[in-house]
Amino acid sequence: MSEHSEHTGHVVPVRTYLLVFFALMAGTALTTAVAYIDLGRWNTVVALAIAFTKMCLVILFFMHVKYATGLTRVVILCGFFWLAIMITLTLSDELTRVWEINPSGWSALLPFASRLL
Amino acid sequence: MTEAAAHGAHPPGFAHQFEDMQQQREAGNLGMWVFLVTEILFFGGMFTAYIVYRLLHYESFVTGSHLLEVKFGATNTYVLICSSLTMALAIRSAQTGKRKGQIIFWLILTMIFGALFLGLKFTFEWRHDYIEHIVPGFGFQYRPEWGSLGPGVQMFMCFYFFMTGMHAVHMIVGLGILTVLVIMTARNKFSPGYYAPLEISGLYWHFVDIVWIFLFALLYLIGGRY
Amino acid sequence: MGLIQSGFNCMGVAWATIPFQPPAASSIAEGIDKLYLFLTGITLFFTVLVFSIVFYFMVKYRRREEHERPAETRTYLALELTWTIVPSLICVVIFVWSASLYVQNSRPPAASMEMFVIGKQWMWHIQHPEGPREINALHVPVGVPVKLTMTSQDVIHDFYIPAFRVKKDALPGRYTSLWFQATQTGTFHFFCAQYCGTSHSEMIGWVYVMSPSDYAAWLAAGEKTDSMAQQGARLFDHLGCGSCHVAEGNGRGPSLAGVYGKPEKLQSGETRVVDEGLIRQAIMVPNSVQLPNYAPIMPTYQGQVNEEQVLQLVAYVKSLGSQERKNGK
Amino acid sequence: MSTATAGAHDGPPESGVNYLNASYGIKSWLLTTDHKRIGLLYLVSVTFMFLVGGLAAVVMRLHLVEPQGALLEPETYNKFFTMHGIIMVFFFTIPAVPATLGNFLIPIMIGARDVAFPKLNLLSWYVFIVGAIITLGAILSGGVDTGWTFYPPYSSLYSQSHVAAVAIGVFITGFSSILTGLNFIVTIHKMRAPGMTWFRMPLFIWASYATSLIAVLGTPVVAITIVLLGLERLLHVGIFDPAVGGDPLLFQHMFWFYSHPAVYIMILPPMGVVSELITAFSRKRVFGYSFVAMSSLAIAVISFVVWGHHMFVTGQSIYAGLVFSVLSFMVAIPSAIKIFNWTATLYKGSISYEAPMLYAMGFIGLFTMGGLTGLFLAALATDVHLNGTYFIVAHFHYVMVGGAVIAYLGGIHFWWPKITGRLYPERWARLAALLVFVGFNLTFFPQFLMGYMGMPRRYAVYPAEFQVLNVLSSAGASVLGVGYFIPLIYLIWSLRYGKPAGPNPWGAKGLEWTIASPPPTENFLTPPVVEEAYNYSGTGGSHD
Ligand code: HEA
Ligand code: HEA
Ligand code: HEC
Ligand code: CUA
Ligand SMILES: [Cu+2]
Repeated sequence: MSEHSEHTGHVVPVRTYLLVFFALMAGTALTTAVAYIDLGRWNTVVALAIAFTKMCLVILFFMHVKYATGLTRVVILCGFFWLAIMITLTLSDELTRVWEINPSGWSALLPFASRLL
Repeated sequence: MTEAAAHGAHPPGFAHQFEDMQQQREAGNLGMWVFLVTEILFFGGMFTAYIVYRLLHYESFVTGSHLLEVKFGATNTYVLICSSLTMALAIRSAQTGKRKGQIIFWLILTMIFGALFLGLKFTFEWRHDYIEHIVPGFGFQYRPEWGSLGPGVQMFMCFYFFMTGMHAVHMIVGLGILTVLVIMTARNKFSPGYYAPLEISGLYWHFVDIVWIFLFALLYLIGGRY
Repeated sequence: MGLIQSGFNCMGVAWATIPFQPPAASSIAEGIDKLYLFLTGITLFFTVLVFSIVFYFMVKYRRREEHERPAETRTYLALELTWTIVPSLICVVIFVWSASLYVQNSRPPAASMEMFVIGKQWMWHIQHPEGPREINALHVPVGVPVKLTMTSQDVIHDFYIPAFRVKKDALPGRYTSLWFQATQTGTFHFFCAQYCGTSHSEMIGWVYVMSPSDYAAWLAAGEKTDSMAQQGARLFDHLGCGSCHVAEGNGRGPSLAGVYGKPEKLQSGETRVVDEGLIRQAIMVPNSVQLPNYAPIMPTYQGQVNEEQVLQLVAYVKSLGSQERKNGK
Repeated sequence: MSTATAGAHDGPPESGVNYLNASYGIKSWLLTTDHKRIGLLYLVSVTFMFLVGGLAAVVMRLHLVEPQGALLEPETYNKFFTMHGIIMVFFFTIPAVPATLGNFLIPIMIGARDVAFPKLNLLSWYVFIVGAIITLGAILSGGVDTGWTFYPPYSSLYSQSHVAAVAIGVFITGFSSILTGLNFIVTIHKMRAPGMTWFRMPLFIWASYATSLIAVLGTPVVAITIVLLGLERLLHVGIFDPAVGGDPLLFQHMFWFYSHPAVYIMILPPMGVVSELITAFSRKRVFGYSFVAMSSLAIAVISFVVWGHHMFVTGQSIYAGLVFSVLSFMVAIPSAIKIFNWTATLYKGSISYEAPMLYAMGFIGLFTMGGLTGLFLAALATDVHLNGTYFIVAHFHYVMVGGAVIAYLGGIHFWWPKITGRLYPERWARLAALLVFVGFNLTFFPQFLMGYMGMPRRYAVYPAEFQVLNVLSSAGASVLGVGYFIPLIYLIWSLRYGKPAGPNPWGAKGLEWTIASPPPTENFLTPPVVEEAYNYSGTGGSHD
């Protein structure tokens, strides 16, 4: 974070790398194991949550974003934000088409919402 | 011209348009991150299409997903995580001014893991898929038990091959970059003061790893395996 | 001199023949034209405003001598806010106006007469429920709301009747709909307005708006055909649908009597009303609308029936519905 | 005429060595990493593409003189408008301002020696050329007939033409755009001279920055979409084929996710050019500098959430339609802010009427019309009637030709003395500007009327009732063609015979006017330090 680190690059202790590494390995094992337990719609949620956590670990430590400038962080957030725009607005059409034939209201969206998970 | 000369001798790897090494390093780093953002949206296009169809053809996608072998996907995830660690260690060695042999060691290890990933994918997984007749365009066969889910299953397999294929292409490019890095290291290009190419390539490599983390979750694990 | 004279004459003729507005021949047209006029007004106002201010300043503040130094530009927040907020308000007005018109225009009245449109490269195929078919022509009675249910056999087309101000894409694999109520008799062009290949520009035809009695006469005069529902019934037999869908409801498939318009809970958990789209889906991709209490045994008829035949089957299933309702009362 | 004052008052004395004569030979151009030379490489390439695209337009307009079509078979006509659209959008307007003027000016304007990644910059040009050659090759060997929008399932299953080849060409060119955008973003962030703070940057830089954001965030999506389309076409995998569960509208979503923002890639840099022109020729800092700067960013961001307005009648849900409509109105506001601020800049200015200023004035008026007719289309109810008609053709030519092309011409004229060291003949330039303005309106205004009458676009033959308007439009196009042709001639003429320009023929502010024309290879002999932007009335280095 400090100005200094930007000059020469932050040196991350090997210990941290190893911890992150083991966390990632554990995450993979966990997510695989969970896939064999019936959690209903929560299976997808858990799988994505674990994937998201793993991603954060990689970005923060392996990619040194924990020690990077605000600019780098903004750039990354932009990427994900724009991806979110694309997904949400596309779905805003794809998920509401049935309403057209069937104008029964907002409740028509619910089954789709549950399937999202 | 005159500017760099005024700063004294060129440090290794210094390009004339910059004022100093720090500016150059920051520019390179920012450039790589911006590039990774384009990659996020590149893969993001596929993810968007995938999500849409997954919602429209949920049953088919679950059926399709169950045709994949989790053991292949999981093993490859482990392999890629290992390669990420070794890549990080390679950069760390350069940062802390270790002998070039050590840097090369970690780089080669990274390449081995990368090659292992591709090897497993091509020789085991895709071969298995081919034998099972689930490669669209290459002897794909509907199975009676799918019923009318067939087209959806084919669509899932399309996404599976397209997304993992795109990912594999990125891995191959990454292996090429690593080869160049090994050569550069061997020629003593890097020092604690200048290791930007290593650092930037590392970002790329880790990004490809992240993409796989999501592919694993989305392609292999949907709908549960119970 | 003579040349100039004839030049002017030409311009006069041109002016007289330049069309500015298409005929407004549907109940929808008037609303659209009003909004259009309003928007034209806004456009004219701002264009004239901007152009004249620019010209005025250009003349008034033209450079009079080479070394002129104008005063420093200042920022006036109030001005900035004005020209941010005023256009925003105008936009809100336009949006509310146009959106309400649009929502209104996209819901066909319940009592609409139904007709079916299939686009294919490169012709429009129109089918009346009573049986007659037409190609690149559409006969409708005046003063009656008409709902077109549309689909395409191949690529995307678009059914466009300028005089009615209506337009909608005809998509393969899906039903879209469009409605209008003609307000005057006459013939009007319709076009294909979505590029669809080589003869896209020849995929055009005429709407014949007739008085109701003329329309009835036209229907009667056509070659005697079965109604769509009757044709559908024949197909239903021919394809063996009846082997599972028996009227009493004890077959392998559900009874289709009275099913049209009913909300149905699907195995996937969602509830959908059985409409044209769902019936089509059941025939083409049965498992995508799997019902909970039935085995997934219904075969797909994709490839065995064309869009026209699907429409006939749909009409037949719908006709079962209406019978049922009548019986029920 | 202020152009007469061609003295070397500010700026360093001419050393005689500049980027043009620093080295000679084809190789010194094809292997150059100098951003100024790369800008010129682009200038030549996009001008060529413009001529090809313009030629197609001329043939189309000739063909449309008669309802039954005067020249071509329908199939050929379809290929012509497709090629016209693809070339004009992907190979002319998108690269035109950023890659020529942007490349030339961005480093100079921020006081840098070059862009951040000069080799990447050269690579972008080669990528562009490869894409262009593939596309032109495909066009020559039979062409493509899908329209520039490539909608499936027509493009994926039914078209008999070279869709895949053209798609590859466009895909490749996309990477040129991405790389250029990336380069500019890093350059603007990291290479500014001391004192060049964000709010001292010329407005052209702000516009280029916003444009680069769009290029970087949007282009990858169209790239992957085109790959999916190609895959579908080659392997029939069914991603957009409804017969096997695909959704053709998904393609439209993904296509417009890029292609709507792309229209702002086309208009933002010209808007930046106009900001520079207006300040220079009225000798005033732009009114509401920070509002104009921020509106560029606002446009860049909002442009990504409006794409569905191209799909109001395509079977998109009406709920999504409502959302996209309201967002489309939002994107009009920043444009309004710009228009009004430019107009206000003229107030109490010291205005002169050289050709670039005439173009800028034309831009303001025509863009206003083009933009406001965009509101007809953003309004759901009227779009139902106007979608797919010539009203849209008129709308986008007003913004793209009346806006982008005219501002581009203005910019070329304005910086021509800097780029070449020569003055162009002012009288001819004014005449050409006038011809372009008149010809343009004559060509495209009748198309608004035609569209409202109901004439669909992409029609090789049309009902006779539209003939009068079509003839008018074709007549206008010939005037427009002449208007474009004159600058082509006299600009080339001036390379040799034009008067030497001196560093600052317009008495304009900005770093580029402090150095020699043409600039030396490293741009600045002494590193610049910036104290204030657009310092027209204050102290410091007035030009006399
Ligand atoms: C440079 C290119 C460019 C630009 C800048 C724009 C700008 C805008 N465009 Fe346009 N557009 C295209 C290029 C462009 N467009 C193209 C190529 C197509 C067709 C593609 C195809 O199908 O082939 C198209 C199609 C198109 C459609 C789709 C129509 C359809 O297919 O049915 C719509 C719909 O909303 C639209 C809207 C707008 C709007 C609201 C703006 C706004 O940004 C305009 C904002 C500007 C102003 C509003 C003027 C200035 C303001 C004032 C003077 C103040 C007063 C203002 C108010 C009262 C608000 N455009
Ligand atoms: C910025 C982009 C741009 C530009 C500059 C233009 C410029 C012009 N356009 Fe274009 N146009 C589009 C973008 C553009 N267009 C797009 C995107 C489409 C939609 C395509 C689709 O539907 O898919 C379209 C469609 C389109 C149509 C509708 C076709 C149809 O739907 O059927 C028409 C019809 O009049 C037209 C006309 C013109 C004319 C007369 C010009 C004039 O301004 C051109 C004037 C130029 C010249 C006259 C060239 C001058 C030079 C010479 C004559 C010398 C040539 C010789 C040599 C090669 C040496 N255009
Ligand atoms: C082999 C038996 C079988 C045949 C033949 C068959 N169906 Fe079905 N059909 C079913 C079953 C079982 C269901 C309920 C489960 C489902 O939707 O798949 C069903 C459901 C339907 C539905 C949806 C009903 C609802 O309430 O949602 C329609 C409509 C339908 N069929 C029409 C047809 C038509 C038209 C044909 C002939 C072209 C046909 N079926 C042929 C077995 C059959
Ligand atoms: Cu059918 Cu155009
Ligand atoms: Cu748009």
